[in-house]
Amino acid sequence: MSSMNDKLNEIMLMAGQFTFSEITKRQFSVNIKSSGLLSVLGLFRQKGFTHLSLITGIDRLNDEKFEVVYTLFCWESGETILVSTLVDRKTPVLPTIMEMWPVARFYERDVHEFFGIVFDGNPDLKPLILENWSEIPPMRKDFDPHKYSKEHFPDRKYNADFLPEGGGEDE
Amino acid sequence: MSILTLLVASLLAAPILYLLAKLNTKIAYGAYAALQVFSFIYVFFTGRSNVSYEVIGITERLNFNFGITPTNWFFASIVLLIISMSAIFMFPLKKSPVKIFLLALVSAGTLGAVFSQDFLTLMIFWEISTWASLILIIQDKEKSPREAIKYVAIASIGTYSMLFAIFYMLDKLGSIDFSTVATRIESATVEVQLVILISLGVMVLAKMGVFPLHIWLRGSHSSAPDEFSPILSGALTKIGAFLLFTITAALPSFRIFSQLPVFNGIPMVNYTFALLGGISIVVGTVMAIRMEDAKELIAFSTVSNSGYIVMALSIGGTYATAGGLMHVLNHAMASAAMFMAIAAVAYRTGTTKMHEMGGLILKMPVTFATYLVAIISVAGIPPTSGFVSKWLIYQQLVQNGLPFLAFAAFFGSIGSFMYVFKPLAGIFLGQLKPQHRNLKEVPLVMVVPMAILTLLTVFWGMLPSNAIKTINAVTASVGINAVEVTFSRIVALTGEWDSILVTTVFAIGFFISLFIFMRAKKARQVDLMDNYTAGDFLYTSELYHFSYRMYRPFDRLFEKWPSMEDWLSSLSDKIKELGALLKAIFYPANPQLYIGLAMVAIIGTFWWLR
Amino acid sequence: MNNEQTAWERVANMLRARSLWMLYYCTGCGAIELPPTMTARFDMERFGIGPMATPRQADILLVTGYLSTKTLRRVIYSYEQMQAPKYIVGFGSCTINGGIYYDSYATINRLDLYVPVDLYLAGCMPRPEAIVNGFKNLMDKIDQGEATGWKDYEANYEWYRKNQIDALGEVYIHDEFHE
Amino acid sequence: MIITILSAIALLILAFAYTVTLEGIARKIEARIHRRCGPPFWQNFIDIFKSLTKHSISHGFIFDFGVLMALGGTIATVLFIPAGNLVVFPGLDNVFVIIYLLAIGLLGMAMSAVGSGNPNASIGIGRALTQMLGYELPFMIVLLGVFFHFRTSSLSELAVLQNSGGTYNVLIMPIGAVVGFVSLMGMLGKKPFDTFIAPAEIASGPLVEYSGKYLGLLMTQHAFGTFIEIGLFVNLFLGGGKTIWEFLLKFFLVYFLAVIISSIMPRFRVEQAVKFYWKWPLILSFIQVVIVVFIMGRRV
Repeated sequence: MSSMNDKLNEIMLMAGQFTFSEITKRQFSVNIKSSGLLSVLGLFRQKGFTHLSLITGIDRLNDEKFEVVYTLFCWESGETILVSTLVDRKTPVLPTIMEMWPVARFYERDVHEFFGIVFDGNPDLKPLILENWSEIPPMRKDFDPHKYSKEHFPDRKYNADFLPEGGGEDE
Repeated sequence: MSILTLLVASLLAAPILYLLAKLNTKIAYGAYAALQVFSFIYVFFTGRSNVSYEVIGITERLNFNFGITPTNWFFASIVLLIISMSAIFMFPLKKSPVKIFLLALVSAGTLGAVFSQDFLTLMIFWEISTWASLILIIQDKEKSPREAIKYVAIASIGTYSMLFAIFYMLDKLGSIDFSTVATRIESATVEVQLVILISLGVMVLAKMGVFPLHIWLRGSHSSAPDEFSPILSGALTKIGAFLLFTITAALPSFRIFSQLPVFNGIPMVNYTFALLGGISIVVGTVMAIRMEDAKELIAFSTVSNSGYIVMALSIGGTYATAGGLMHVLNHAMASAAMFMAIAAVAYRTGTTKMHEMGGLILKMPVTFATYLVAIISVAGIPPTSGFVSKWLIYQQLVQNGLPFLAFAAFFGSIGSFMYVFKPLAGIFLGQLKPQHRNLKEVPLVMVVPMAILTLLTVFWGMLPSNAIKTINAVTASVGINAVEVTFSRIVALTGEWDSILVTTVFAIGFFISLFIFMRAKKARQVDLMDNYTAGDFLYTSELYHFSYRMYRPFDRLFEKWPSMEDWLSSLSDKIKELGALLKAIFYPANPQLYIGLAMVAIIGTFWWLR
Repeated sequence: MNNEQTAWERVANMLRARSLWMLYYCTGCGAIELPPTMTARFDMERFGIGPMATPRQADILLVTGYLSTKTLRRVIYSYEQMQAPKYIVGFGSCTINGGIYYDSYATINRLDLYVPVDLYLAGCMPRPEAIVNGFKNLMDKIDQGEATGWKDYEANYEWYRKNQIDALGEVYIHDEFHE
Repeated sequence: MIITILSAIALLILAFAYTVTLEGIARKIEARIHRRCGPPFWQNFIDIFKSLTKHSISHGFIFDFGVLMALGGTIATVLFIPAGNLVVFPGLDNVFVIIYLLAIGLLGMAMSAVGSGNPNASIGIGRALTQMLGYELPFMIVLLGVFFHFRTSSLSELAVLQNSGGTYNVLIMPIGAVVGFVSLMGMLGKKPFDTFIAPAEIASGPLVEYSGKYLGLLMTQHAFGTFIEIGLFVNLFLGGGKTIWEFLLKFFLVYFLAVIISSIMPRFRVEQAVKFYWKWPLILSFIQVVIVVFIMGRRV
């Protein structure tokens, strides 16, 4: 724990203030500004967090922001850190971290596909998992999966009289 | 007209064809093919019955002896059949005046060698064809010169050994022609007999590519021009079989070595040769399974089949001798047909790497049929001639009770399924590559020789009695009992079989299954790419063609085996290092060391003389 | 139905009912119910039902669980690789009406719009008893010549294909992983 | 002539009916070992005839031709197997002929499977040929000893000689019989030597693209193949039979033994199988042949 604090303090000295919270004994999360993303991630990498486990996105529709979370892992101490940053929902552009972690190519591709966040510098932002997708990215909160499902995948019609007034959920 | 005329004509043909080819290659190649076909027909039809001898005197003691005996006629017919078929086959391929000159020399040399009646004539003509073929090998491909050097090295081992044997014979026995040597050698001492037989045997091993002198075959067969490989494998190695037959059967090796230790009825010397044949069967088979290039694969199959011939002829006895001679016949046809099929494929696709092709069966059906029948024959499956020879050889192995030789024979026989199937799967079956979609069958000139060899293979498979009778005449001329045959049956010590019956029964079985097949619902034809992919979609045929390293698990078993070629190259490196060391010691860079060396030498001398 | 069968067809149907080879397409959690059905407790083999490795050899396509758009493509492709007479068994409520993920953007809700389903096994998941019972029903249907899904598919191919295209865009996907 | 034809037909029907029944019984036995109930013993007939009624696909000429060649070669081979006193071609049933004629079937099947263009099939065929090199070698070497001892390689004569001599080969050459049985397991493609059809791994290997009648024909071919291989063993080592019933009984016993061994075995990798065959069976077969050739000598 103390070593973790030392590391964080060192990084804070270099990169300026950011909020930090402890989730469990070995899991921490930090929130940073998107402008300082590359330098902070680079510092974490220097401090031993050499393993990029995952990049995910969260749609903060009410705040008009996307949150992008980078999960880093340190093999020496077994500590995990979640580095999250907010990016504007209208112009969701973040720099790529492919230079630091080549594997990020695919994570960024995945986040781009499901949220529409553009990673500047990643040459490979083609669809990865979805096939023939033509709507807005499906993990955005303003995408209505129920409506989509109704349009594309017709459901069975039950003409049973035990259903409540107004029909079943899909009627 | 006689053999002599034919020989002189074909020797003279070489420069004439060269000049003719300078004017027009097509006419020259046509004339060459016509000459070869004519000599085959002439030899085949005139030499069958009459036995005759011809002599050209050079000096008092030195003559060129030629003759037509059943043995000569048998080998000459096989060799000339292969050469004449290849001569027709090569017509559409790349032509050049030098090649036709050398080809004419090769065939003249071969003709002289198979009709020779003494060892010197045999050797001279054999060397003519060897050296001509040596230059012919380096004509087409880039890596050839290196391979040709191997060929030279191994061939010269054989040649010097034979030259030594000839002089030794002249010295000790006073003669070098077959019949005189055969009578005089019996009264010579054991040492003389051993030296003669073994040094001639070395020549056989070198020229047939039998272990330990097999390493030249891979390179020279595969890097030779495509049209020449059938001759090299089908005809030239068979002269080695001719010499082997001469020294084991015509010189009565069994009688003269019977006072040496005898294993299961086989004298030690013969047993050693047979063992070398057995080793080369195993080595050839294992190496052939590992090859990725079709021509290299067939080259190693030649090693393996030469091993069969050496083994069979060395074991001797009624059945093995007949089986060995039969194997000479059908391996000549099968390996020539296989090389021709590969040459035809290479002519259309420009490659002999098996994994670069695939699915050519519908594009080149005749080539496929040729290859299929040839491999069935090599694998020794009944309705082809390959089974006959293997069956006869097995009979002798059983009769003498030779488990270790039998191990090699069975290994080669079953292993041949593996290696012959690889080109079949890689080249003709499987997925068609997009770049080969517009291929056509090779021209008729190439189809005809392949078809003839195929039909002959099937003919002698269905009626082996026809060939066995001829072979009986050959073996009778050297005093070996005949194999008992009727029209369709062959009878041996441990059993008999009926080739017509086997073929008929197979046909009946085929028609029964065809009947069931036709009665059931007609199948829907689908494309080769419509294949089970565990539900995935796939559009690239390359990914769906499995032939590269098809026998990888098997290869892994033999990865640690010592390789003869590696051993030789490391030996040559060691010799180079030794030379460098000696050079460093005796040719130092600065004069002080010379003085030091001289001092050491002087002190050493004084100490020694004190 | 029964009367329309010729004698030959009756024999053929009898044979088909007693030898069902299945290809189980393990799309979801339902496949976990198959091992107990096949092994000592319930022993499916006594009805002549056995697993097969490839769609070419199989008679039944067992769709065990959720179908996303991606897997539906593969199911259709595998189904078309099977040889008639062929039957589809929809396994679990997710193949019937989409199950608990009925409103997902990638889960199809009703299997029989895209391929002809001869038998549905309701449940989440159906227990082995239900599976065996369902198979017995399917065997009766085949025996009586009523399991004619494959004929429907051939006859109404356009309709099925239209549904498939509506849901999937295209069935035979071309993308960077398949070229 | 007419007798030959009639006995040929009888032998074919017998081989088909008996082996397919036994395969059904084998499934039953295996189920019992697993503590299951198992299918009825006629299940394999249903499977074969059902396959023949199904629709099928073809991948072109060689795909059809290879299947016909496989079944044709195997049917031809069955006619050379003496079943007790039902011998179709007395004296002509040379064992080498049988073994090489059986290879026609294998070659046809290999061509057809690879002709389908599926890599799983090619992998399976590669494994099958590799494994064949493993199991045939010890078997053939044991055969050499048998032929040497009896001075004949005719299968029916071997059976008659054993019966008239009073002892079976399994007693004269016990080591050879064990080797022969282990090789037989490989020939039958029973576990642990079934890498080449490994259903879960390479999707049943050579059979991956066969549907409908092709599969039916190949199942028939497999039944005939089983008859040939076990028939060879019974005639070589157990003296065939004086009557057909004796032959069938011995046949059943050998098959039963093979089935119960195979049902408790896992699967070898192919190179492990080859290594295994080239270790103990090969050494034992050499020991057996050396004993026969140098100690026992020929039969008087």
